[in-house]
Amino acid sequence: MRLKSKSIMFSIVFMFFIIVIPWILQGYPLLFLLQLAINIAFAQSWNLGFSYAGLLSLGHALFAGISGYVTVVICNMGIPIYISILIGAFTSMLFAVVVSPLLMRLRAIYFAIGTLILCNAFQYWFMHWTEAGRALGLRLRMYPEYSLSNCYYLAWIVAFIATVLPWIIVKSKLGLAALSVRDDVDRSEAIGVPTLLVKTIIFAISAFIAGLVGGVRVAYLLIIEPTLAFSFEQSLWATLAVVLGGTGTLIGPILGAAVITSLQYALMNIPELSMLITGVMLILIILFLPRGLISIVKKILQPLRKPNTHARPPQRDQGTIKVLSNHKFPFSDCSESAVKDVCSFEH
Amino acid sequence: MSPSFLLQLLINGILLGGLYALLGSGLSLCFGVMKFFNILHGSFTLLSCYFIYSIFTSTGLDPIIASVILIPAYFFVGFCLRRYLIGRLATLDAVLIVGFSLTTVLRNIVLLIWGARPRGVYTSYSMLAFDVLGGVRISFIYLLCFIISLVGLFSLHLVLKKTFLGIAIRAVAQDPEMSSAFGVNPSLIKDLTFGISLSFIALTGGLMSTIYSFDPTLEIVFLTKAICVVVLGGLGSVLGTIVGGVVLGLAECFAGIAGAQYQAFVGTVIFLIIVLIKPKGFFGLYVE
Amino acid sequence: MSVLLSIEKVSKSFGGIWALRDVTFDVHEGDIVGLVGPNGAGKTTLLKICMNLLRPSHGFIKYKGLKITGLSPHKTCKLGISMTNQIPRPFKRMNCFENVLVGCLFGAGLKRNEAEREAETILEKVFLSQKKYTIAGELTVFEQKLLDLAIALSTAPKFLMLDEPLAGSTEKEVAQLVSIIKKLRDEGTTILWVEHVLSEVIENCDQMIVLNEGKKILEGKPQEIVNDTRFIEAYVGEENA
Amino acid sequence: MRFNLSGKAFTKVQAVVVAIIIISALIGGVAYYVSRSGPSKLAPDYILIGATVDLTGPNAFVESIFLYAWKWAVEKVNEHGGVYVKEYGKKIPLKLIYYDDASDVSKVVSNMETLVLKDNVLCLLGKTGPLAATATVPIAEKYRIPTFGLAYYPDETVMNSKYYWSRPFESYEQHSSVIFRAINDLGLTTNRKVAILIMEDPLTAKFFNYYKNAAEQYGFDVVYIEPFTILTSDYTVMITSMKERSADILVFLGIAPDATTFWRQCKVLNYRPKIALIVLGARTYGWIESMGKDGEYVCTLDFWHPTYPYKVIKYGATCQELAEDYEKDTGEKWDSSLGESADCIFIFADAIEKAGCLDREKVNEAMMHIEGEYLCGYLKFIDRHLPIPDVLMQWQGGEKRVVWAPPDVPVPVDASIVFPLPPWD
Repeated sequence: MRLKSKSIMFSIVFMFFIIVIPWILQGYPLLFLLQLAINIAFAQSWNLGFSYAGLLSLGHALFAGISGYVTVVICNMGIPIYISILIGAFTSMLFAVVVSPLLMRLRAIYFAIGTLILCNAFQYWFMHWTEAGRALGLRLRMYPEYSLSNCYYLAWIVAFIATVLPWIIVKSKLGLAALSVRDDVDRSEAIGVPTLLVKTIIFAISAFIAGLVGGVRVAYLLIIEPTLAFSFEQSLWATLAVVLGGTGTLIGPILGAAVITSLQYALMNIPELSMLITGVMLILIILFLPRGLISIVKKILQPLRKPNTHARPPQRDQGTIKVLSNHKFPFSDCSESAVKDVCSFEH
Repeated sequence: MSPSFLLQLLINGILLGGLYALLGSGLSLCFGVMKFFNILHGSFTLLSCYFIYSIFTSTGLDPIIASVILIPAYFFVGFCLRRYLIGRLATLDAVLIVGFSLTTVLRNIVLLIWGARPRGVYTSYSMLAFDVLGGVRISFIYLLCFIISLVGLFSLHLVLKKTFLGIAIRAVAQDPEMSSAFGVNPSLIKDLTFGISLSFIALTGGLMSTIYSFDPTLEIVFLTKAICVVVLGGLGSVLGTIVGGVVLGLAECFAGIAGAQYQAFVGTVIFLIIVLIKPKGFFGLYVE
Repeated sequence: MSVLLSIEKVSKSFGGIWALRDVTFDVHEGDIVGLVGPNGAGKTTLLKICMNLLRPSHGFIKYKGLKITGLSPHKTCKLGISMTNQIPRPFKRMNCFENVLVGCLFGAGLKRNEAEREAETILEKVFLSQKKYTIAGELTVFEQKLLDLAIALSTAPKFLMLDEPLAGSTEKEVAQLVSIIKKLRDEGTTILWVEHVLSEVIENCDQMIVLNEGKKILEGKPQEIVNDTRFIEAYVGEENA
Repeated sequence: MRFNLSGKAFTKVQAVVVAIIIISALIGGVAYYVSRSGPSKLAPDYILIGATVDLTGPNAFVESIFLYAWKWAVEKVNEHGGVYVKEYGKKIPLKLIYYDDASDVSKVVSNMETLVLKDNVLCLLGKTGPLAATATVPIAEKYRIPTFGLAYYPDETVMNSKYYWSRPFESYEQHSSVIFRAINDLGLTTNRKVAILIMEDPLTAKFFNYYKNAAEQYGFDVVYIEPFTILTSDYTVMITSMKERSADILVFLGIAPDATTFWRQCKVLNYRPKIALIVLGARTYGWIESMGKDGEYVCTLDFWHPTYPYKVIKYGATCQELAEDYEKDTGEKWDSSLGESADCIFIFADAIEKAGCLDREKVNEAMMHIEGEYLCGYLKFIDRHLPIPDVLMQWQGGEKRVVWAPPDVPVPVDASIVFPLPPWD
């Protein structure tokens, strides 16, 4: 109980700082924090799908992209940006619901490839769609509320929603069902969970958050174009942030996004080597910290926490990555889970 | 539209398809045996092109011979990579992330060593062409690549069907846990399979370097083409890979009739349809 | 007693190989029906077909007189049908309580607080109350087996299918499981018990069915069957029951 | 939020190592920021020029050449003490700050904002590609910062931006006629059939019109015109159609991998146009490297050559020197975008000197009145555009040679045009 109240206090202090910062600092720090908020929100969105329903999507940028286009079109009609972003996000959500019946037939890595290709197909389509500006994309009108601090607030509101929404869901009946689907689809189907529905709902909410991110991003960049909107790398950076931070937790994606964003900004001054160093560091972190950065936080917080067995169940996910160097079976297969996922492939 | 024109398209499509099949074979093997989506496929193919380029420009060695020399080196790299890095990761997302990070690292290494300028390998025979019946012309290099691809794929097929290693590989593909009960070490077999997969990449890179001029951005093209071939043909089947490659090659050639701008896209369209309608492709896994 | 579930000429082929051929039998309400047979006899396949996890090539299943073949598994479950797995399949990254809670909420359709109470009762029933907050993946194999049973029970089944619950258990564990099964029967649950270890089945079931190579070869009271030559033939070299 | 404490997959040492890596990265970033912020008001040590460059993405090749030329030009200016600024009464050296963006629009924008907000640069050097232009214009406008774009993008909003100078050197509208003028100068009346192939790109439609209009204006007949996608693998349909219509003049606009595949298939299918202009694809020495003798006699559209007689006298920069330095430093052959890239810096330097102060608005104003000799020619802004001489180059003997230049331009034409092309082999 004590830790819970502590983290709530911590969150309030954190939010206070976020609100106050634009009054004290201007310019560059805001830019960094804005980028951070966008990355956090996108990572949370991906985390919701992956950690809570086992949906390894590699085309997550698709939803941000669709929402981005819709936001631009709606906003250019003279509708306020905030409403446009919401409409955009709802469109993404609707789109996710529409494609779900097709995508949900695919499992694990097939789902990943399916989403990836869907995203690619959209990129190609928008590249050749004259009304969508082809490869040049669309430009957002200079809306009256446009300013760095407004974009900053908008991004943090979205980051806040992206963090709180999964939190609410996980506590709910839906969240429980989603977790069971993640662990074993067939079994949860056999004990009465409408798995297709659950997956679709989680996917749709995840798409909604991604849509909000897409809307905010376009509100700040003022331009949307196919390579940005449907970029494979964007999707992968979200994956990266989540895995780096620790899957299945709410703090993990925040940590991961913070590290990735700081890395990006810290290495800006050695442009020739920045990506190389980033890549090497990511590999090292994943090898030596297989459960993500969250495990460091846990280690640090360990002395603070008193053992209490009567409280609510502990955080349910241990992080998923394990290094199998001291695995108990000498002949063991290292990607068992992957094999099972593929073998249980549905027609 | 004359018959010879159609025949020309057909021949071009099939020859191109052979190359695509070789490109897809490494990925297919990886997927069939390890259930591992090798995101590094494109990067390694590109790297192979660059190695061949360097060997060719410094020693003048024929690119195809050079690629044969590169095969053992690639096999060793693949074996070590699987054994000491990828094999140590337990989950799909970790493998994916490490793969992605490695792709980034490799791309930057290529940029540091060779720079971003488009490169190409020019040999005495790279522009040869000859007439066959009815005004249809065949490019020597495409034909050569096609033959080498077929030889490569056929030997892979033989290895999988006839040798002990092949049987072990198929056993692991089917059921890693069971195969370990029969004295097969699945981890070792997977390391070897990844090595073989990379050997095919080395060969593909060698052939590609004689046909295309390449720059560091081509990795993603190689990867998407390979994914297309593999999913078209079914993951983890040699015959399927050949069919997938030829279908893709033919589709690209014949799409030109409808309009040149559809050519690069037709693969994706077929791919999407296949994924959505028959997710296992034309052919299933080795196990079936 | 009325017929609860009837299997009508069910056949299933996998790529040309027949796992089941024209299997027909009825399960009466309140009975424990033992389904035995050597490896590869098609027992598990039959259970999966009853659960609608697999679709039969021919034939269908009737439950309470209604044809249920073709329903989705989660709807089948809501009718009161449930099964355990040969290799325990709990939700490995959730704790025991949550494992059971899912079924109570969705399978049994209870309200949140009712479900929580029910989940605790079920855990108690399978002797797992002590492990309420343990992550399922960290349990021992036997505990996982118990949890798997608990998950099956969480959906408030009227018809429960047990897939080799005793396989690989020590005597003490067998006794524990059998006591649970007896308790369930006393509560009025109909049970279809697939088993490889014959002694316990013969002792406890009311009706027994023998499958071999996908075909039903015998049906009747356990004592009659044990003495049948065909039964012994089917088991020669397999088991010394 | 509760924390699970069963983490045992890593040792303390590993945790400490990773923590140190991350913390040092964070501290490094912050320290750099602190050390850089707050430029003093009195006589700065440097005049800062910001650039966002693609060093690891799809445009890395072109933009790394830009970067080299910019650095070279900055060095040239600094060798002469820098730019004289009247306001401070002394010469101040230039300093180039650049970040990598991998051609990702969101990175382009964040780099530019960083350059403006954190580094407080005086002016910006833009990007290649039309897309980047549309992304950069809002920033140039928002911060009122003179931005020298290297993207050719004939779009209203881009061209009319007050602060964004969209690739002032080149105009494909003007250059598209070069090949036709060169052929007309040969005094031939036959060979009027033109085939045009252009890659799918935001500007495809515009290029179509330019080439078509240019061809018609100079009395040619367009018999075949077709767009194609980047990385098309088979051109049989197109080549066969061109052969059927016996097109004499081929205009192909595509990137290097496409151009090599295309040209190879032309040979395989035995199609030999009388003359071929391959824009973009045949620009670099990679063309000859991958095509060998079969790449000979292909024409390219370039706007700078080391033999150009132009120089920037004030800073002692000549074309020859730039090309030689580039070849010496990188081990690569010279590239035609060196000239115009270096000119960007010289033009900025002159604009700053003209403005006499380090005020963005005034520098931008002074840009308008730039006039003088630069590496690309004698340049003067006409309608926000710097016309440079049109020339036609052709690969001959493994080198790119100027084979045609308009009569009023003092560019040495060092070889005569090969027309028609000799047959294959």
